[in-house]
Amino acid sequence: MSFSLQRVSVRHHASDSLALHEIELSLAPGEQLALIGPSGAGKTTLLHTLALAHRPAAGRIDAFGCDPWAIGEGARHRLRARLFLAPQTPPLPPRQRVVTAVLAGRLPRWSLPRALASLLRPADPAAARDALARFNLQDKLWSRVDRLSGGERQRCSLARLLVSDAQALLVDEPLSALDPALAVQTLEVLQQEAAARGALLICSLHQVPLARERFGRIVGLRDGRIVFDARAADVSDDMIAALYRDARNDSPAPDAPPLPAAPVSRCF
Amino acid sequence: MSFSLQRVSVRHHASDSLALHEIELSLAPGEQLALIGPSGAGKTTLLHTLALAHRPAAGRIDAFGCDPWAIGEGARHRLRARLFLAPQTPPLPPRQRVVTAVLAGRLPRWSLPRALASLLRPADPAAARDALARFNLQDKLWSRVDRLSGGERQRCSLARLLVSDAQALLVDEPLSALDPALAVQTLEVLQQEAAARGALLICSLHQVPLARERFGRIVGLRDGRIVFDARAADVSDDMIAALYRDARNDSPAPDAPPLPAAPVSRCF
Amino acid sequence: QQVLRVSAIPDEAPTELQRKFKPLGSYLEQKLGMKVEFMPVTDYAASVEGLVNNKLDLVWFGGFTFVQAKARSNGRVIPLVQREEDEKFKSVFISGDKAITRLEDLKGKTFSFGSESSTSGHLMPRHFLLGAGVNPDADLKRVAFSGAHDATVAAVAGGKVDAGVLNISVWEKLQAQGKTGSLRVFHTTPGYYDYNWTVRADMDPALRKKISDAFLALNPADPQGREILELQRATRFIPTRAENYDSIEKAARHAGLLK
Amino acid sequence: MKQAPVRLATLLLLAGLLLLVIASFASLPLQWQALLSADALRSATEFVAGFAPPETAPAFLDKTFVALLETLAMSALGTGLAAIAGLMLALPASGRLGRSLRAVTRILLNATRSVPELVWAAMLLIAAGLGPFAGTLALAVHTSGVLGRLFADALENTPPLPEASLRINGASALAAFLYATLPQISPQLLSYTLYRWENNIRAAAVLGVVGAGGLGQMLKYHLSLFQMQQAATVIIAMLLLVAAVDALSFALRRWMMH
Amino acid sequence: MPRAASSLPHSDPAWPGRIGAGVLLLVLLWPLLVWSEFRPWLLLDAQSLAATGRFVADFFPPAHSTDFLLLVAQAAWQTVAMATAGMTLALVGAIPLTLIATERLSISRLAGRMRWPARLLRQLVRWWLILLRSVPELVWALLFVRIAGLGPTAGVLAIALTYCGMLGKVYAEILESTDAHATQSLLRNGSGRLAALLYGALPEAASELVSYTVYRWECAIRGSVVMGFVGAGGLGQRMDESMKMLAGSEVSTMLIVFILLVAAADGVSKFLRARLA
Ligand SMILES: Nc1ncnc2c1ncn2[C@@H]1O[C@H](COP(=O)(O)OP(=O)(O)OP(=O)(O)O)[C@@H](O)[C@H]1O
Ligand SMILES: Nc1ncnc2c1ncn2[C@@H]1O[C@H](COP(=O)(O)OP(=O)(O)OP(=O)(O)O)[C@@H](O)[C@H]1O
Ligand SMILES: [Mg+2]
Ligand SMILES: [Mg+2]
Repeated sequence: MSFSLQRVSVRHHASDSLALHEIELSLAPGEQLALIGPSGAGKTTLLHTLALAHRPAAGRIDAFGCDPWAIGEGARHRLRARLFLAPQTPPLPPRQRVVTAVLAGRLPRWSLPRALASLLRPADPAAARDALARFNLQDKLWSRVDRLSGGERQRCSLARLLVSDAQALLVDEPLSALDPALAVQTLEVLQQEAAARGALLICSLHQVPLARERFGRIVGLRDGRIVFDARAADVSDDMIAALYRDARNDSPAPDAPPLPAAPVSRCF
Repeated sequence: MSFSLQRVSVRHHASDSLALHEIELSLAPGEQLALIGPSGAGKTTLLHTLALAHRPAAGRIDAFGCDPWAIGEGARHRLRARLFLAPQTPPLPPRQRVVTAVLAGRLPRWSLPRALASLLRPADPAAARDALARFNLQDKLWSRVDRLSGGERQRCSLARLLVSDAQALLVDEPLSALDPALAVQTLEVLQQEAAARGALLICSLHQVPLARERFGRIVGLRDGRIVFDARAADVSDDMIAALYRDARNDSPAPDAPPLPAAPVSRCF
Repeated sequence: QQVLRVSAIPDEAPTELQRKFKPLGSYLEQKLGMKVEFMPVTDYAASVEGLVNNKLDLVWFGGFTFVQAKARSNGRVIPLVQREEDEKFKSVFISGDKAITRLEDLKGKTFSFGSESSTSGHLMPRHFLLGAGVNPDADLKRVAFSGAHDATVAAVAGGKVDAGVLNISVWEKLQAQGKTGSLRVFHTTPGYYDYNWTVRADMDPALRKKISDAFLALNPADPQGREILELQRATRFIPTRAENYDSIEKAARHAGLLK
Repeated sequence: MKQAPVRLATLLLLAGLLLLVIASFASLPLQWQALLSADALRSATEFVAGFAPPETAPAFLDKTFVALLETLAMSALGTGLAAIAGLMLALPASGRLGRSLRAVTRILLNATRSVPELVWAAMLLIAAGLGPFAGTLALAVHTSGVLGRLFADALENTPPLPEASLRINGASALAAFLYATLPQISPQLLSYTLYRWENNIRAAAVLGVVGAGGLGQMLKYHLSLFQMQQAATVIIAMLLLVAAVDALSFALRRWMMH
Repeated sequence: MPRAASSLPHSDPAWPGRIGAGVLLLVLLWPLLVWSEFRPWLLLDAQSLAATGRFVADFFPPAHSTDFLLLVAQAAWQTVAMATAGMTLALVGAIPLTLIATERLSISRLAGRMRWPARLLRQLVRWWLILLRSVPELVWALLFVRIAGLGPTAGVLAIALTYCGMLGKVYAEILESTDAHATQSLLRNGSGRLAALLYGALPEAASELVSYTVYRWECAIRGSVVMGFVGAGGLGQRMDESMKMLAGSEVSTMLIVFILLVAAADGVSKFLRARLA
């Protein structure tokens, strides 16, 4: 069970420039990896590509031993059930109850009648409660999602991840709305869960210290290109500074020359 | 021009418990203040209360020398134009263009025909562009807001603040989707702008180090109560630890007694 | 130039009415020396309202609609002329069901009148049904209003209803065209006064006289007159008076259609 | 600084629509001056005054009440059936089950609602016989087409993020719809359904023609006979029914949204 | 920190309500079925199937004599013109009423309840809208015949008034169904009601509004039966006649015209929705 991208480029629907340029990435099963980079670098796009939500404009993806864009729609969709993407903005429809929103993580393995019945009467509220409890949110089990605070919403959407049984967890900025203490706790839960399942975990993060401290491997993304992909121990402060510095050509530093494509330092 | 809350309590519509308990807060003109606290503490609720979006269940607000809930609806609404609230989730309607979304900050001072005309042809794209440029986002002037990355959306909603001419800037977690370098830059822009206008600036933040470093005054909120309200220099690591520790009664520590209301340490 | 606004109750399809009116219209234009404009409607009540409120000048009314117009204008309408046939007008009850031979047999059946405002398609049949001891509102299984005489035939022939009623002149026309299929008449009502051409009482008497003279002068002997009379299914036009319709008014009050 | 260009095609279409409006007004012999005359006011007040006082004889009220129940039953059942059918048709029509199915269902929906209720009534009359059942079915068929289209458009206009994220995680199309999009648009679906129900209550012509009785037939009957006071009672009954549905719609939406 | 198996959560607080609502629905459904004489098996009866078959067979081929087509073309234009004129007037009336009736745009509701004069005004507008749309078109038609005489004026006005009531209500509900966040944020920062609507709710609601408006225009075309009542002609009147006469081939020609008009309207709606973004 492994995942790799070979020279994958991705273009957004309505855009004429590439959002990702010839990405090379190979992921071992059970690996835990942090994705960092400035705003607009393409972190979200990369995670979506891994979740098979964007069809690459070029390049090849190898997911669990097959090329998902060469097989049929049905087979690809079954493949998606083995992946879980937690988007950057919590994808919670207003007015839904927390319990339903969390249990939606079970949909890929539920039959339709089961899914329907669970809408009327939640099928497994205990599971939803347990998942929420790991984020200290069990009190909100029966609340409506639009009555949660920002951080509560974010944790609710992560609880959905816990009830799924995906083998690759792609989490987009899971900590953005959380306070520092909760951020550490939450990341711990995600990593424990991934380890317990033996699942691949990719988190995009803005908290660089946290990423360096808690992840074994760090991928730095900038302008749609991988700037570095290294063991955390090998990531230097300079690399981080270069990743974020002067991110846009017209930032305060005047007459900065166009940024040369930074060499990709691959460590394994 | 000052702002104060006297024993203000706030209850959410659909909730039966108080989200804010007897808040005492007084704000001098031109002051810059960071609001910190665990998720669900009531930061958003407090900022909304200051923006006159919640009517307090008890207590008294004094905004610019009058009680906004004692005056007429029209007068209160004129008062709101002097306040600017940037919500936690960017309030951008899908399908709108960035230029329109930013210029919406001008609405309080535009006449209706002006607003209408600007919808057809943006009235002052240069101003929108300048505001975006301060956040390095000028390239996206004519894009659609739903085609922005998470951090770009957040900056777009802050650019709206720059084109407004409010005298009190209430900003709810402005940095949550930004990378570390951009977060510092963005905060700088907000503080410069507030200083240039002589406006009050209140930011709720999860980045505690940033808050301690860049703000003169820090208010810690927890469970709807002000835990401390102190000069940044007087905020100790212990106070921070206490603010975030053990945030929910049913966190791992078993049989924790209900949290006593922490004493409010007021420093000025 | 003055315009004479003319309309007719929609007891037949408005296109048919328009076709029938065309030669009559040009004849009137020629006789009156003014423009004549025909406005077909699909609602009986609209034609009554039009005349009463000075939006129409000359309308072809049924007996019952005339009575309604008279009531609604407090008697300020005048019937000018009618066809000779309208003195002894009749309705026919038709059915395709062999078991129905008398009015009494209709009890428990479904039945279609023409329009609610029609004399020969509703008022008089209801009057005679009541006379035969059949109360349409209570004794029939279900009552529909087809809206027009030819529509009633279509409804009965199409099997929508067990039986229906319509005026004899339309029935005869359809029979002549072979459109009645296996339907048959099982009851014919006694004669009563029906259709007329009506104007408002405040119309210039000279114009009123000119109009009625024009109708009365129609002669089956000359080609133009023959064409018009044939289309109107009339042998000739004769003068009429409001009193002729008193019996209809009485029947309407009796049947509860006029208060 | 480049302005985003306004598309020529859009301008052309808008100009075309404007032209249609102008041509419509120009080609119709509309007589506005009649509306402004003093006579118009007098005539209108006279007409309205004719409705007062509404008939209140107990026997007539009983009759009206029975007709009201009949109308209520036909319209509620017809709308209910249509809402179910409409939702099922809206799923393929909003492109959730592929492009080709979208096109096919759209055509089907167009055809169903292009045929007016009256024509459906006449057809179903032959199949189901004179009576409320034919009326109910006629309402149901036509309304399915209408609701199917309105629902499909509402589905297409909903923010896609929640459903997309479930789909990306491997949920089936229908399940993702039920869990993510339905809760977002349910107030809108409810509002369309209840609003069509109001419409069907007033669908007087249809139900009268098929002999289905109800308020529609009564209204036509009494208006034709210029029995304005009776008609007034019937109109008030309709008004009450519509207001009740409106209030229900308001209450349900409020309950859903807050 | 995996939690030990938690005690079972207290049961779903909404469940009793849902059961109750379900039972209530079933109880209400029964009399509805009885009153409407709901007997679907009648449809499968061989005799009615045959009769329906004959009727439908009558639709083919559609009538296509030149005279008739000319007549239909003329009637179709009349219908489109009246529908367009009626809709335009209805829009002129409905838009201001919508703005008053939309609760989402209330400034006083931003925090807590609306003030009573605002509530009263809103309630009055809602009642007025109900009145406009629940008075049957036939009654409006008769009223306007008295005022404006026979012809299109009365028909156009009847459409305009009824549709004003419908558009006002539905527009308000569409606006209220949009995500409140954007609008409220603008209102909270002190913008006026209308401006907040234009900048906050419109981008999201515009497609829905366009879609509904075009649909109503279609309805106006189909609903032109009422035009016939007042002598305004149009397809509705022709359809009514042909229907009464069971002239299937004529009906099918007109149905084809309807379908084409509706498809054209659909195309316009789709195009506008794609571009309004
Ligand atoms: N739907 C879209 N259509 C067109 N361009 C898009 C779309 N979504 C994102 N982009 C663009 O693609 C680039 C990468 O976006 P992406 O969302 O992947 O960034 P990100 O690294 O996740 O940034 P952030 O940290 O701000 O979330 C950005 O320049 C963005 O403007
Ligand atoms: N609309 C609402 N209805 C009912 N309760 C609410 C509503 N919004 C928030 N709450 C509750 O009020 C409390 C305070 O919420 P608030 O949004 O102010 O927290 P916060 O400090 O901003 O948290 P975060 O950092 O997660 O954004 C929370 O317990 C939350 O669940
Ligand atoms: Mg992102
Ligand atoms: Mg918050």
